[in-house]
Parts: sequence; structure tokens; C-alpha cells
Amino acid sequence: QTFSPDTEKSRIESSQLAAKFGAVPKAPADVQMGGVMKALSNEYWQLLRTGYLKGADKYGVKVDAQAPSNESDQIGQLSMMNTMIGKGYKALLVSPQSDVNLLPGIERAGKTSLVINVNDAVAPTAQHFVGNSQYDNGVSVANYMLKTFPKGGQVAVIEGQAGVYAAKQRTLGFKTTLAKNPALKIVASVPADWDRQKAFSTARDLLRRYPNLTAFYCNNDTMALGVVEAVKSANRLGKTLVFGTDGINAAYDSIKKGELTGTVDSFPILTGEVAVEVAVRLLAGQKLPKVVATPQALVMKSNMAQYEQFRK
Amino acid sequence: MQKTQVSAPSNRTTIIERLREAGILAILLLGAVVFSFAVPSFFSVDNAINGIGLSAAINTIVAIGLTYVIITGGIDLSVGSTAALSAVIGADLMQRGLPALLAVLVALAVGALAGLINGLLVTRVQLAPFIVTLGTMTFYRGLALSYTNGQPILSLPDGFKRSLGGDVLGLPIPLIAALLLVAAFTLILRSSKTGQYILAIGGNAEAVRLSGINTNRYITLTYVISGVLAAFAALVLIAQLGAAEPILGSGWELSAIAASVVGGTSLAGGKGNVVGALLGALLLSMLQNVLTLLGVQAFYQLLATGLIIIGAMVIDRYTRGT
Amino acid sequence: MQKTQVSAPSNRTTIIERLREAGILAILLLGAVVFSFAVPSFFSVDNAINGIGLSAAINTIVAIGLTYVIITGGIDLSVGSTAALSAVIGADLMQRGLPALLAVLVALAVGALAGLINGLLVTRVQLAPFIVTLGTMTFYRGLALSYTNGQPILSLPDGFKRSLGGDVLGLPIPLIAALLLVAAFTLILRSSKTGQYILAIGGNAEAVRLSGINTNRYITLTYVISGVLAAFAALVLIAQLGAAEPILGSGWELSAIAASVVGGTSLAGGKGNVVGALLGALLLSMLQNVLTLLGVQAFYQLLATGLIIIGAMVIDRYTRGT
Amino acid sequence: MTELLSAQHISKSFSGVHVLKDVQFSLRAGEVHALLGENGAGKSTLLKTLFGIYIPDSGTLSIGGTPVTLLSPKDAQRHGVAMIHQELALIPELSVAQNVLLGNEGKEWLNYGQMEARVRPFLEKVGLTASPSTPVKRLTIAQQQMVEIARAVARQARIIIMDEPTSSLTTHEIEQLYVVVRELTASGVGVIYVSHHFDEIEALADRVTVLRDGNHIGTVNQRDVTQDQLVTMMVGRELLAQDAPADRNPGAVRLDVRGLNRTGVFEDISLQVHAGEVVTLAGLIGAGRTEVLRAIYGADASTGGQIELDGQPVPKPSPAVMMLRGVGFIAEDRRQQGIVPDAKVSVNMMLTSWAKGLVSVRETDMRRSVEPQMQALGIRPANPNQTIRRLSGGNQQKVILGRWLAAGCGVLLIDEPTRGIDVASKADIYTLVDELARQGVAILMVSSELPEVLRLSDRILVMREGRLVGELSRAQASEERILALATGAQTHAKDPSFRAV
Ligand SMILES: Nc1ncnc2c1ncn2[C@@H]1O[C@H](COP(=O)(O)OP(=O)(O)OP(=O)(O)O)[C@@H](O)[C@H]1O
Ligand SMILES: Nc1ncnc2c1ncn2[C@@H]1O[C@H](COP(=O)(O)OP(=O)(O)OP(=O)(O)O)[C@@H](O)[C@H]1O
Ligand SMILES: [Mg+2]
Ligand SMILES: [Mg+2]
Repeated sequence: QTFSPDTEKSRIESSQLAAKFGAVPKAPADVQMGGVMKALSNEYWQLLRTGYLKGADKYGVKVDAQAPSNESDQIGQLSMMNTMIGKGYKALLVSPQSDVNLLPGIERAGKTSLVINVNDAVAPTAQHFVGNSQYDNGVSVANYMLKTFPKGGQVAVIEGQAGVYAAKQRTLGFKTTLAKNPALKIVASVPADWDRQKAFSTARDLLRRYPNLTAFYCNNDTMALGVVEAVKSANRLGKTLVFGTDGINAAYDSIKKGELTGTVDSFPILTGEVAVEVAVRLLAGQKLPKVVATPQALVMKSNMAQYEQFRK
Repeated sequence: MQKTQVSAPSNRTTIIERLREAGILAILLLGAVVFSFAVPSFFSVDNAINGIGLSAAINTIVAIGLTYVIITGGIDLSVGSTAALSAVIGADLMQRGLPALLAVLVALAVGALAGLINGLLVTRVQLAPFIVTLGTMTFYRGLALSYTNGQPILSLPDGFKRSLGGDVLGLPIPLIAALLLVAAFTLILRSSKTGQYILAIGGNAEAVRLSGINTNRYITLTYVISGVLAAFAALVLIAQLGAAEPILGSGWELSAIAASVVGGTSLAGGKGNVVGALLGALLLSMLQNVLTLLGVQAFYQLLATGLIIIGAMVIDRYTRGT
Repeated sequence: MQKTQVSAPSNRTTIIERLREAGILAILLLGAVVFSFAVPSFFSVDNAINGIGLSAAINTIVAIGLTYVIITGGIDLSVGSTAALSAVIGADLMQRGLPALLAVLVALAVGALAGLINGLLVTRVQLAPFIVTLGTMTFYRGLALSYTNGQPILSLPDGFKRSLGGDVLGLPIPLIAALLLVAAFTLILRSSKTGQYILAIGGNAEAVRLSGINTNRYITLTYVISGVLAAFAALVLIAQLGAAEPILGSGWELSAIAASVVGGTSLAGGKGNVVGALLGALLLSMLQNVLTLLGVQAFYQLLATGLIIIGAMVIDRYTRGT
Repeated sequence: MTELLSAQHISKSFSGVHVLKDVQFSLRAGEVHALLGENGAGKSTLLKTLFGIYIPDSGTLSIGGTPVTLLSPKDAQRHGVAMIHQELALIPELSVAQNVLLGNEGKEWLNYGQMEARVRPFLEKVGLTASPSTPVKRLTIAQQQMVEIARAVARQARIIIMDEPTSSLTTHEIEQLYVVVRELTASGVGVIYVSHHFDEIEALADRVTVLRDGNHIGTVNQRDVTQDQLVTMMVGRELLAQDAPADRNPGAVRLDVRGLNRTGVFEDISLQVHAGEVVTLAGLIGAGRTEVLRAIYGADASTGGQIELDGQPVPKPSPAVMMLRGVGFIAEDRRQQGIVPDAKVSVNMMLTSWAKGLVSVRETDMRRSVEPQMQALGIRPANPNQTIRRLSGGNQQKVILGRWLAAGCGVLLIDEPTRGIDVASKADIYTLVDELARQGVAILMVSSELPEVLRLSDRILVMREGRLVGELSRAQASEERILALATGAQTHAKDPSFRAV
């Protein structure tokens, strides 16, 4: 009965917004929005902020986006949100650190302003959600592997921090989908806490145990880049594939160099922009579906060019 | 022995000393006044309660327990994990239909048990507190995660949410609870045998033992207190959130230690006060609040936080004298 | 005063004592034997060197510095942030074309400066080490993030990567560096004036000061050492990863303190050894390695880690006697 | 008289070293039983077995006629035993009242007013003038010792063990202690008394037991023996009578202190010490002698005044600066300010020599400097690798002395040079001081032991309430005159034979 954007019926693809609801209405003068982000220590969230600012420019509003200093300061993020509510924003774009840590803030803010849950963890009480499906992140990599390795192989998963929504969903989507071909065996699925160094040493251990590993699937790009170094130092570059998630710039660079195999880009800049657009539409009184799904795609060297447009 | 050359100056300095110990209070008030002028919307009841109050309240409750532990010369890194474990067990029981009060008691008992294990490992097995609670920090977190299979527990009973998460006369219950606990644990520390022994153990455990006092019992007690208060803080938090999750509480140990130490508790043991922990928690929360109100970006928030913590301690150092 | 009845037996106990201190070594070996049977591919030279050794190397390097600081009775929470700051500055300079060697020297100097600031705040301003380094931990992290605007610095020069991240005679350079540093800092601690003073200061700083020793200088030195070694560890890491990011090193303080304490260094000061820190780091890495090789699920990894840390310390405690 | 306590065949060893060998000891109601022995003879160890701190390897113990096993101090207290520890066992942050009543507070909730009222009579009894609400960390070592005494008395025990209760008290407090002890024995309490001062033993003791190297040498009635006989029992040979040194010939001024001030502690201290001269600061407890000595050494900051060494001013005195300029300093509180407890004897002794670059840290090199000092000072066990914590109190004191002898210095500041040191060693140390003076070292010392002051000093400066109030030459000095100046009694004010400063 809890809300899950991955399965929610009331949804629309962000690319369909203009077609269904027309051009973006003009926002009244001096509308201010607040962004409560998850953290600024990962490039992904910085790109989302860039998207907010871009959207703000585009739609003539102002966005202040703030973030607590680390990803697991849940009360800190709640206090930050509470503080921002006091500043009287018309809309708050929030990306909770966990499913539940911002619930009281969302309830309080809901009385006076619009609250949109942007990405990642999902507050069950959120009325609006903009973002991609975390579950599908995992699905798209699994599908690629089903297609590429019908004869099977050994696969390892590098998970994010234990118990965190994005890590759970991505891993679940990947594992569930991959199970369609029993010959593709998941030989290990271990956490590296979103940390490059931990991913690096974990991957090295796994490569030693499974020297013929077919591929790594990593819950984010930072870890994937650490894994790439491990693969390189084991002389398995090109033989053991590495997939990341998020689509940060460094991942693109690495793909271009032929090191990282691919990343599931969920286009944070675009997402930020869409979030502002959705806020403007909602403030203008449009009745949008509950979930506005933003695009995601498995970006690899071969198809990179076609996604460049979403990245600026 | 005719004259009393010695006594006069050192006699009642304790009052002045206590005021001095509240040098941090001066910093807090100074900060509040400056910010009231400099930062729009800082000076408001709403901001004080919602922006500063809640996080300070929870940090304070945890810091009280840690202050006790630190005074004995120990440390408790496991508070966050203990909080998570008690919270998910309590929440789970409520969801399964146990009356909220009973579930709360079980959660507190879980906290006590977690603390007891820490305490016994420290006193009976004589392991270093740091290593014991580093181990149980990981272990209790693992328990909380496997208990819930990593899922949050949602929709807690309304009665529970209202009773621990609500208001009384406009004051949020967490804040009231924190203040009452500060008062109670100050009283215990200052005016009970137990409190005096805890202070004494931190000052010179060997001397206390030579006085025929069972030091192990009191040291263990501080860990139990720390566990129970962590559990209570977790209950207060989940009543606010309306949900409990197994990753709750990470990083609590550092904030609580910081609050204690900023408030004048010495990590070497033997010295400390609970009111200081409250002031320390308030200072840290106020800092965060102001930086958010000013719209300072995360990177610069870090710079500012670091500078202000050290700056406050330098001021404190020089106003305090020795 | 003529007779010398007592001397003989206690004279050479120090050797036995040292072996006892290596109770942790026994645990390490015991663990290795058990795991060799239980875990396929655990027992191999390659796994020992490249699996456990290499991943322990960085923690060891950081833990050496922390051991020195802890011996004086201090603590350095800022190592991770210092590492990040030095790494991004060094990496940035390399990217701008500065010769790698020069950039490395600058990075080490940054580490030294960061440590010097900690040391001066502790000794001159006489603030508690915990609070000083909590503040600078935040501050240096903020500096690293604002310096890079939060972005990682990629594509370091190959020469640099090879020289710090490569192999010599099949041994990874980080491991060689860690072992050499352990040897050097063991020697300093045991056989130099500086080392003896550092140990003595931890035992009773006031007594050492009154012996006419400038204790502040030695205490400051330990923070500088800690800063430089953190910077060096960061350089070794980025040479392996090929990228420097401003969030590098978070959590290092905890792993390094754990390695030190597991290895027999007392947080109360006055006692500690660098070889112990190496053994502690190896034990922690071995644990991680085994859990990964066994493919233990995330939640159970936490449970197992907690249990094994405490279990190892209990065994250590009982094999060591007193 | 009833037997309060009886210990039979007590043996105790530490890691193979026999510290007590088949020792007998008993205590009767109402008696003072003194325990005598050289430093390291095993006195404290024996007392600790009687207080449940150490469990003897063999032997039996009975209290009030019934056999007991004491496993902890708590057990001992339950059987009516209280102890004044040689190394003070107080809690620095707690008040005098809290310390006196520690473990004995009564109800769970404390009433400070009541506690202070409860301890006040005991403080008065022992002659401690500090307020019961003062934190103990603010008291001088001597005052702390009086708190320890008050604590033992307040326990209302039947057996009170006093391990060197007077080691840093001045004559006044010691006499006060006599009164206390006599009151206690009159009410049937048995007191075990350890001291290196024969006058105290003579004044108080009924019986004396002598230990040597952990052996029970004998138990005698105090009245039946002479001091010389006791000394012979203690050291196993006769001690030569001590000659007072011939008049020394002081040279040039080495230490010149002018107008030294520390607000609220002492003011306007001016003094000079010449090469080859021993000058003593005398005075009552709390007169500020320790503080002056510390200020000269730069251990505490002073608020005014000037210090010159050999005619050269010292602009910013600090221990490091003073040490390098040849000044040595021995603090009165050996545990807090003297030893590094967990370090070896050799390390403790070499701290300063290393800084002066006289010795390397190589063990063989250190041995060359450590061993002669250990021998000269008679430190036992004569093992430089022993942890100093394991040494007896007196031997620890000798190690600290050795620290400065090994490093060599031109000016030596000593606070209570023979605190806790046995008669035989004391004689050795006096000889040593004479020798140092003969070599031209300028010695400024603080001592509360008047015979020692008279024996060693060329000049005596008397302090009262933070000021210098008089100076006595060796010829003028007597115990009465020093005391008169120290207490401010007017009797001698017009005595032409000394001048007030
Ligand atoms: N815990 C211990 N471990 C090893 N040796 C010890 C220990 N305690 C005491 N000793 C040794 O036992 C001997 C007796 O020490 P004790 O303290 O009883 O002497 P004492 O007679 O009280 O001397 P003092 O007059 O100097 O106080 C000394 O040689 C000392 O080094
Ligand atoms: N830390 C302190 N804080 C406040 N007052 C102090 C402190 N230390 C000493 N005093 C006070 O300074 C005065 C001088 O003490 P000092 O120790 O110099 O006396 P003393 O003559 O050496 O006596 P003693 O024989 O007890 O050492 C005393 O009144 C004492 O109470
Ligand atoms: Mg003794
Ligand atoms: Mg004195």
C-alpha cells in the first residue's frame, strides 16, 4: 500500500509533458523555490543542482538549493528542511536521504507550499515525484547482459551502503532481471558503501577469486570507477566489463577512454530542469500525474553521442 | 595550626567556576544576538523550535549518556546503532499490535541490554571502550538491518506518534523531554552518590577502588544509561518521523561526543557536565541553522562549521582562564 | 645499600613482554590458518600480498601517524580530510603540468601544514585534541571540496601512477612503502630521543616538561607526522585509483584508530607500538577480504565484522594475561 | 591487651621476586605499632596485604581473633581497617568533604551542607584549615596528606594503617597528628605506623617491627631499644654518625632573583644563591615555598620580577630554557610531577641527560650513566629495566634525584629532597648535597624537615603568607627561631641575632 514510483500507475514520461499539458505557463514574478538535496559530496547531486539553476533560468523563477554535508546525516537534513520551510518558499524540491527521514518536514511544508520528491529515496507521503526508476536502473544493465552473454557467465554486484533505498532497488532490479538466464550467475553481491577506495579493494579481492569474471554491476559511478582501476591492475580491461550508475562526467570520460563499459545515466541536469518545470506547472494549477518519470539510458561508447543533448 | 592562611581564596570559587564553565553559554547568547540582527527569520519561535530544537533535542538526549560514559574515561561509539536496533524492534512490535507503551518499554530494554553488553565487555573482560563499542556499533547495526531485512517500518500508531512527537503548551515534547533529562541527570551527577562515584572514577579509578567502592558496577551503569538514552532518543525521533528504519542514527556518536566536549566534558575523564552537553548541542544546531538560513553552500558550510567550532573553543578557552 | 638481590629475573622479561604484545600476531596467524581451510582461494601468496597486504597498506600508513599522536594522549580525527586536501592539491598541480615529484612534495607539505595547525592549536592554545581535529576535519574537508568545486581530478600522469602505484619484484609499492615506514617509525619510537620523549609525554607530560623538555614541540611534531603520513597515504591511493576526489579519505580516522588500538596502543596514551598498528590493519583487512571472498551478504558482513573484532580482542586479552 | 590483628607467615612475590618472606606481624588494641625498614624493605607491600590490595601468596591473617581472607579494600573496610596510602589516593576534582567521606556517604542523595558539617570536626582534629568545599586539586601536597589522614580517622575504624603519613608535613602538623593518634589509641584503636623519622617513632610507638629485604628481623618494645639499635636492625650494619659539614666557602652569585611576583600567591621575592651554597626556603605549609621554586624554574608563569643566572638575565624562564642553562628542579609531588610511571627506571633517569646530549638512547650507552647513579643512590632493585611504578616510594624519589645528578647542573632547585627516604639513604643524600656544594653547585631547597634544614643549609630564608619574612645564617638558626619567623610569633622579633628582611 506504500507509494512506489517504480510501480505507481499515475505516471507520465517527462518528454510527454508538453504534448499533454501544453507549453509551460509563465510563472508569476519572484517565485522562489527551495531545493533540499541529499548531499553535495557526490557529483550526481551537484549536477542536479545545476539542473535546478538551469530550470530556474528557463522558467523565470529563483531556486536556492542546499545540501547537508554528508549523505548519512538524516536529522541534519530534516533540520535543514525545517529551516528552509521557515523561509516561505512556494515550492520545495526535496531529495530525502532515506525513505522516512523527511516525513515530518514534508507534512509541515505541505500545509503552505508545494512539495516535490525529486529522485532517490521515496517519502511514502510524497504527493509528487519527479525522477527515474531506481529499479529500472538495474534492469537496463541486466537486459544488456542477457542480450550480450546468452551463453552465461559470472557476474558480481558492488552495492551501495547497506539498507539505502537506491542501493536496494538497483540491486533488486538487476538481480531479478538477470535471473531470467540461469547461466548468468551472480557470484558475489557485496557492499562498498558508495566509496571508491572500498570498491577498488573489494573488486580486487573478487577478481582474484573469480579471475574470469564477466562483468561488474555497480550501484553508482564512483564505485564503478574504483572497480575499473582494479580491473586494469588485474589486466582484465575489456575482458571484465564494468557498469556504473548515475552518468557523472567522470564516467563519461572513462567510457570515452574505453575503460568503463557503460553507465545508466539518469540525466541529473535534465531531471533538475524537469523538476522545476513540474513545480511551475503545478503552481499554475495544472493537474499532473503523481509521478513524472525522467529518462534514463544505458550509455556506452557506441551510443554516447545521442545522449549528449541531455547533459548540458 | 594557629592561622588559616590557606583557605580564603579557593573557598567558594566553585560558583564562579561553574559560571565560567558556562563560557559556552556566553558564546551561545552572543551568537544568538548577532544572528538575530544579521539573519532574517533567525529570531522566531518557529525557527527556534523547528529549525534548532528537534535536532538539538535528540543530540542532547544522546549526549547526556555519552557525557556520563566519557566522564568515567570511556567512550560509546555504538549509540547510533543501539538507537536503530531499539527503534526497529519497538516499531515492529507496535506494528504487530503490541500496545505502544509496552513496545516502548521493550525498546528501552533493548537499549539497556545493548549498553549492558558494552559495559560488561569493558569492565569484566577489560577491553578498551573504544574497541568494544566500535565492534558493537557494527554488530548492532547488522542486527537492526537483518531484523528488518533493510526495510523501513512505516505507519506507527497515532497514539505513539502524538505522545512522543506532539506538543505541550506549544513546546514540542522532544524538547521538553530533553530538558527534563538534562535536569534529572545533572541532579544525579551533582547530588547523588552514584553521580559522585562516576565523577570520582574518571578522576582516579584506583583511588575509588581503594575506598571500597565497586567501580565496575558504576562504569557498567554509565554504558547502560547511554544505551537507554540512545533508545529513548530513537523513539522520540521515530515518533516524529512516523517510521523507523534500520539505518537511523548513523553519525550520532560523533555529534554527541562533539556536543559533550564543546560543553566542557574532558575526554580524559573525571570532568564533565550535562548542562554543557545541552549547550554544546544547541550551539552546533544553531550553527547549522544559521548557515542554512544564510543560504551558505555546502562546501562553505563545512569551512564555516570548522572555523566556528574552533573559534568558539578558543573564545571559551580564553574567557575561562586556565 | 650494598646488595643487589633483586635484579636477575626481571632483567630480560622485556623480550617475552614484546612477544606477548604480539598476541595479536597469534590471532592473525590463527585466523589465516582457519580461513585457509574454510575459504577457497584465501591461501595464496597473491591473495596475501595483493589482497590483504595492499589494502592494509594505506590504513597502516595512516595508523602509524595516529599511533604517534595517540601515544602522546592525543587524537587526530582530521587525517581523512587532510588526505583529501593534499591529494586534490597534488593532483591538481600535476594536471597543470608541475613535475610529479614537485607536486608530491607540495602535497606532503600541505599535509605537514595541516598537522602543524592541529599541533599548534593543541599545544599553544591548549584546546582538547578531539575538538581541534573535529573542527579541522570539517574545515580541511571544506577546503578540499571548494578547491575542486566538488569534482574529482582525473587522469593523473602515468609516471606518477607507476612510481607510487606499481610493483617492485612482484611486491606492490604501497605495501613496500608501508613496511618501510613501519620499520622506520618503529626505530624512531624505540631507539631515538624523539621517540622516547613521545612515549614519556604520554606517560606523564608534566613530569617530562619539568625535566626541562619542550613537550609542546614533540606533541606538535606528532601531529605533523600524522598529517604528512595521511598525505602520503592519499598519494599512494590516488596513484592506484588514478583519480583524486575531494571526498577521499572519509572514515580513515576510524579505521586507523581501530588498527592502532587493536594493535595494542592505549587511547590513554603512554603506550603503543607501530608494528601493532600494522598487525591491526592486517587483521581488519583480512577480515574484509575473507568476507568478500565468502560473498557474505551485506547485513551479515556487519554482524561478522563486529563479532570478530570483539572476539579477537577477547582472545588477545586472555592470551596476554594482565 | 587484646590482639586486634595478627598476620602469620606472610609471603608475597612479584613475578618471581620475593618481597615478603615469612613475615609475622600483630597489632593490639590501643597500641601504635611502628613498621621500620629501608626503602624497598617491603613495608608498603605488607600493609597492602593487610588492606586487601595484595593477596599474600601464603600465610594467614586474623582480625579480632577470627581468621579472614581479604580480597579487596572493601573486605578490609568491612573488618574495620582503614588506610592512609603512601601515594595519595584522592580524587582531584572532588571536594575535601567528598574525598573524606568517599564510600561512606550514607544515603543515595547527597546533602553537601551536611557532609561538610560531618567532616569539619575531623578536619579540625587533623589541623586542616582548608574549607571542606575546596576541590582537592587546589590543595598543596601537604594539605592533601592531611585530607588522607582525616579520611582514615573519619572511617571510625578499629585498625588504622598509616603509610608515611608525615612525609610532607611540617612540625606543626606532625604534632597535631600525634594528638590525633593518641586520641585514637586511647579509645582502643590500633595504629600501624610507618615513618622514616625516628623522633616520630619515639614519640608514638609502643612496639616496633623491623623488616629488611622482606625478612622479619624482629619485633621489639620501643622503650627497650635505642635508635642506633633500630638502625642496625634495619640496615644490617652500624651507621656512622653524621658529621655536619665544615663551613662552606660560597663563591660568586649564580642565581639572582629580584622582585619575583605571582599575584595572589607570593610577592616581592628577592634572593640570591651563591656557587657552593645551600639556601633553604622554610615556612609553614601553604607559605608559598613550592610556588616560588616553581616560578624560578619557569614551571609556572610569574607576573613580575627578574631572574639572573651567573649574571645573565633569563628573559623568559621556562623549564626547557632553565634546564639548558644548567638549572635542575625536583618537584615535591613525585607521582604527578616526577615520574613517568610506566616507563623504565633508566628512561626516567635519562630524560634530562638526553636533552643535554650527554647520552644516547642506546641501552648499552645508557647503562654506563644509569648504573653508577643507581649504585651511588642505592636504588633497589638495581635493575634499570624495571618499570618505575614497581619501585618503592623512596626508591622512586632517588631515581628523580639521579635524573639531575646524571645531567649535571649548576643550580639545583629541590622541593623536599628526602621525602620518603630512609635514614641510611638520607645520610647518603646529605653527603651528596655536601659534595655538590663543594663542586660549586648552587642549591636552593624547600624542606619541611627542620633537622634537615639545619643540617644542610648555609642560609635559611623564611616565608610566611607568600612573603619572605626573615633570613637566618647557619650560626643563627635554630628550630625555635625558624618557627617563630614562620608563624609570625613576636617573641624573637627583638632578638638582635637575626634580621628580618
Ligand atoms: N607491583 C609490584 N611489582 C613488582 N615489584 C614490586 C611491586 N610492588 C612492590 N614491589 C617491590 O617490592 C619491594 C618492596 O616495596 P615496598 O613498596 O613494600 O617498599 P617499602 O618498604 O614500602 O619502601 P619505601 O620506604 O620506599 O616506601 C620493592 O623492591 C619493590 O620494587
Ligand atoms: N592550583 C592552585 N590553585 C589555587 N591555589 C593554589 C594552587 N596551588 C597552590 N595554591 C595555594 O598557593 C599557596 C602556596 O602553596 P605552596 O604549595 O607554594 O606552599 P608551600 O609553602 O610549598 O607548602 P607545602 O609544604 O604544602 O608545599 C597556598 O595558599 C596554596 O593553597
Ligand atoms: Mg612504602
Ligand atoms: Mg611545598
